[in-house]
Amino acid sequence: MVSTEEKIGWSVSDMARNVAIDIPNGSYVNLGIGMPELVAGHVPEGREVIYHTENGLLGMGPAPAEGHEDPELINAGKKHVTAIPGASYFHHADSFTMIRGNHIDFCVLGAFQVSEEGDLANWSTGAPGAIPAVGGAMDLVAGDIKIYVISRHTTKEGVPKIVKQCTYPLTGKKVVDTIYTDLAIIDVMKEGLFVRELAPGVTFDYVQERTEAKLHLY
Amino acid sequence: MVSTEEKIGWSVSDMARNVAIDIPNGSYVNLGIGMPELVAGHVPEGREVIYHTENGLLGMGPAPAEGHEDPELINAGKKHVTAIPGASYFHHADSFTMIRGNHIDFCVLGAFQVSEEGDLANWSTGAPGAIPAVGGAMDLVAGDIKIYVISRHTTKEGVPKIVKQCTYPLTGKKVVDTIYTDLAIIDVMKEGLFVRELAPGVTFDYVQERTEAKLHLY
Amino acid sequence: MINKIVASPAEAVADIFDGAVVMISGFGEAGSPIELIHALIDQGAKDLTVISNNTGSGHVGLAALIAHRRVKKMICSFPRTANSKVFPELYKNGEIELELVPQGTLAERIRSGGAGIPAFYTPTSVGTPLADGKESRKFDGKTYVMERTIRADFSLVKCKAADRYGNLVYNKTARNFGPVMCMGAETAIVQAKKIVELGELDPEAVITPGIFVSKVVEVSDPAEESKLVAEDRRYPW
Amino acid sequence: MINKIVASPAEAVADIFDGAVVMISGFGEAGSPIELIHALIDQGAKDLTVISNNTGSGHVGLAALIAHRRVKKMICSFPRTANSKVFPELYKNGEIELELVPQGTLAERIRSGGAGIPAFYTPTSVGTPLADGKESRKFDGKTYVMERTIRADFSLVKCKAADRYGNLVYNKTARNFGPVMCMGAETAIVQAKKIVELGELDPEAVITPGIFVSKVVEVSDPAEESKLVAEDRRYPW
Repeated sequence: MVSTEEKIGWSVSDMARNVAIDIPNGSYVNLGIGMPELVAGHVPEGREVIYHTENGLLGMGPAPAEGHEDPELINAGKKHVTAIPGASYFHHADSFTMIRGNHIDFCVLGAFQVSEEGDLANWSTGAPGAIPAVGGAMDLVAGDIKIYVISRHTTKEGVPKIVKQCTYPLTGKKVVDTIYTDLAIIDVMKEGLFVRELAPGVTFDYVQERTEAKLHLY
Repeated sequence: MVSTEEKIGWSVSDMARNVAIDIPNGSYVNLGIGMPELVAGHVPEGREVIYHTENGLLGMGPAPAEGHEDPELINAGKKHVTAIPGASYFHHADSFTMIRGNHIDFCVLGAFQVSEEGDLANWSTGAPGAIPAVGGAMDLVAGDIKIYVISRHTTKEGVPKIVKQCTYPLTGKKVVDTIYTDLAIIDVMKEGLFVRELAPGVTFDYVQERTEAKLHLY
Repeated sequence: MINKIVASPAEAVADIFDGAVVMISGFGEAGSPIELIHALIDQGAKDLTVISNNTGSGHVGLAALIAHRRVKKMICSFPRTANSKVFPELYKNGEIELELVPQGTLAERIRSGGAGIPAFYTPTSVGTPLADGKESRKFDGKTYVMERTIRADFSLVKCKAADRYGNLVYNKTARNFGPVMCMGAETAIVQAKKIVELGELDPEAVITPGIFVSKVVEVSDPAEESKLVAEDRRYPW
Repeated sequence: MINKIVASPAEAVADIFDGAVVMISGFGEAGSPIELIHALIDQGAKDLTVISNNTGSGHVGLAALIAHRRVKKMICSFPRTANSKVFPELYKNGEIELELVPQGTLAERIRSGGAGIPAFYTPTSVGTPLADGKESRKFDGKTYVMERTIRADFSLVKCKAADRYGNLVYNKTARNFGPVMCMGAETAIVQAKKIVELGELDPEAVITPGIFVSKVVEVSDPAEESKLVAEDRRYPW
């Protein structure tokens, strides 16, 4: 465990932009609740990306202006949203056909832990007495959708989130493709975790010290 | 084999009316191709019955007036039809959800053979070289939909169609509920075939002589 | 004549019996048939198994049904949300059962029941605790778990408009589980903001054909759950 | 920008390769994408496996594709119809394979492929020759057969209107297999009677969301198969 009090590395906004850059024009994207939602604000000029929310909307737009909220137009996080021209509504079985059937191209999720094999734990800390709640997390990672994890590199207490083996209950095995943290962009390859890019002023060793799993350079 | 040249028994129109009487108000009904289609013309006064055609229409109406045919509004027999007010269109998977999921109440079908246990053969005579074609027949009898067979009691050659065991390939096992022929209305019960009604001037023995399976009286 | 319209929510839910399995539409408050749920509280049926994506908010709607100890077991994907207080408390005290089901698996188990399909295979949950005790099987080298269908005795669903045949259209993301829950229950009971004449709904745009619906009741000014929760209202009032 | 619109049927079908599995929408002539099929004949791909409810009529559309010996195998529920001459002849001569599938099973096998479900159980065909060689299993005392999904490389679909995102609406009973075939193919290619601006299709009434569609081409005045058959037209003309 290493102190992370120094303010180095990417901001949350930078992290969201890093993810957005890796999503090509024409992609269908499902954004998880929380930090993943920020990705929508960073789509590069000239690209058109269509957002899916699993509660039944393809073509989700930004939050409505105040006073224009519709309680029956919400996203998976139960926040008010809008629908873009060219949107469509559908029921839950059709919505998860888009997910389980690999029609969605990218899914951006938060994480409690990611293992060096790409296992993801993001639905339960397994704490005794906690109310388990899974939502659509396991469906989203079950197909062949590219899974991008956006997350701070460590917990607030400095505990690594990129680990040898997840200790929390799994969402899915070998499902994560790339991890976007405040310190680095890390690809999950068959041969292990490869650092593709380091945040400005961050060294490989600095990242490795904050990572339980072994990191590699390309 | 007994000659059936004498013109006794119910007409085809009578047979269709016999079936229609046994379909209560509010029923959802799928009518097979051919003789079953006639049932729609005999719904008793005051009853409302909704017709399903498996190619994607609930609320099928009668044939259109000449010159008003729409090649994209047809029934399962590929004949032009109309849609009533309150109709709806849907795709094939949803259409067979209505069938396989037992949402349809009654299905009226033709038959090559019905066995004393209610087995139905109505899709193939198994003749060598014939092109097999099943359509939706096996789906229609697979659930718990009430299956009414409407058919002449024997073939044109006088060969019984109600048999001990079907010799033609089966559409389904133990699926027929009632058989409506020109001679009798016969219920398929666990204990065997029971004649519920005889056509005017037709005796039980006359029907039995033209039936390979054993018939019973209630 | 076919007429599925009933006069009141009370009449619509009258037949729900003790021990029934009841599906309730909605994703959060969107699509939650709050007036039907309140009528069910008044009606008194207990020992219910409820299938719904969440467990309700505050002390109204589904949360109120649970608070009145009418629900023996919840089958859902996400039992805790921002304002859910009732379920978490009962669950921690061991006073209510929970079957946790991934959201897409829940939707498909409901649809398959309506489609006469008793079981199917899915990749969802493979390798996770939610696959524990489930049969798994490989197809083309990939592992899947077998999921059984869920059928309900009743479903309570909210929609935008209905006609006397029970044809339905929904509003935006309030559609969510409504269509599959109409398919998946023996008796689907629907509250519609508006009842329209036969033929007013475009047959190309009907989402739930009437064959899947048993009863329809007009609730022209449904309560907004989030407002009731913000005011800390408690049903019955 | 996303733009799935292509300029011609020829461009739309250009990538279909020899040996491809191709789904073709339609029930009889209703919903049959005749211009796309003719473009495929011109394009020349062969050894195709075609999944379609029927086998076409006369010597146009699917029947013409078969007549040109491009189809190795048909997967369908009803290969012979009033005016189907080509398939029966080839079949009797052993020159084309046939996999006969009950119609509802066909629809569900296609949908399941699009939904990431590799197999499911159905009561359809139990106890009949079409269940021969298939795994069967009892659930709650009733016997079911296991059916595997079908996936296609391409599907050719006809619809009423489309936009540049690939959102589709259909016309009456011409909808039939279109929606599930869009779900079930790697590349869904659609001919629309009309291409409309984004936002013109009511989002509540879109039947096929664009995510399931790869290419759209406008064919504003599609041929009527039954008229061509009545005139004994033969493609190519």
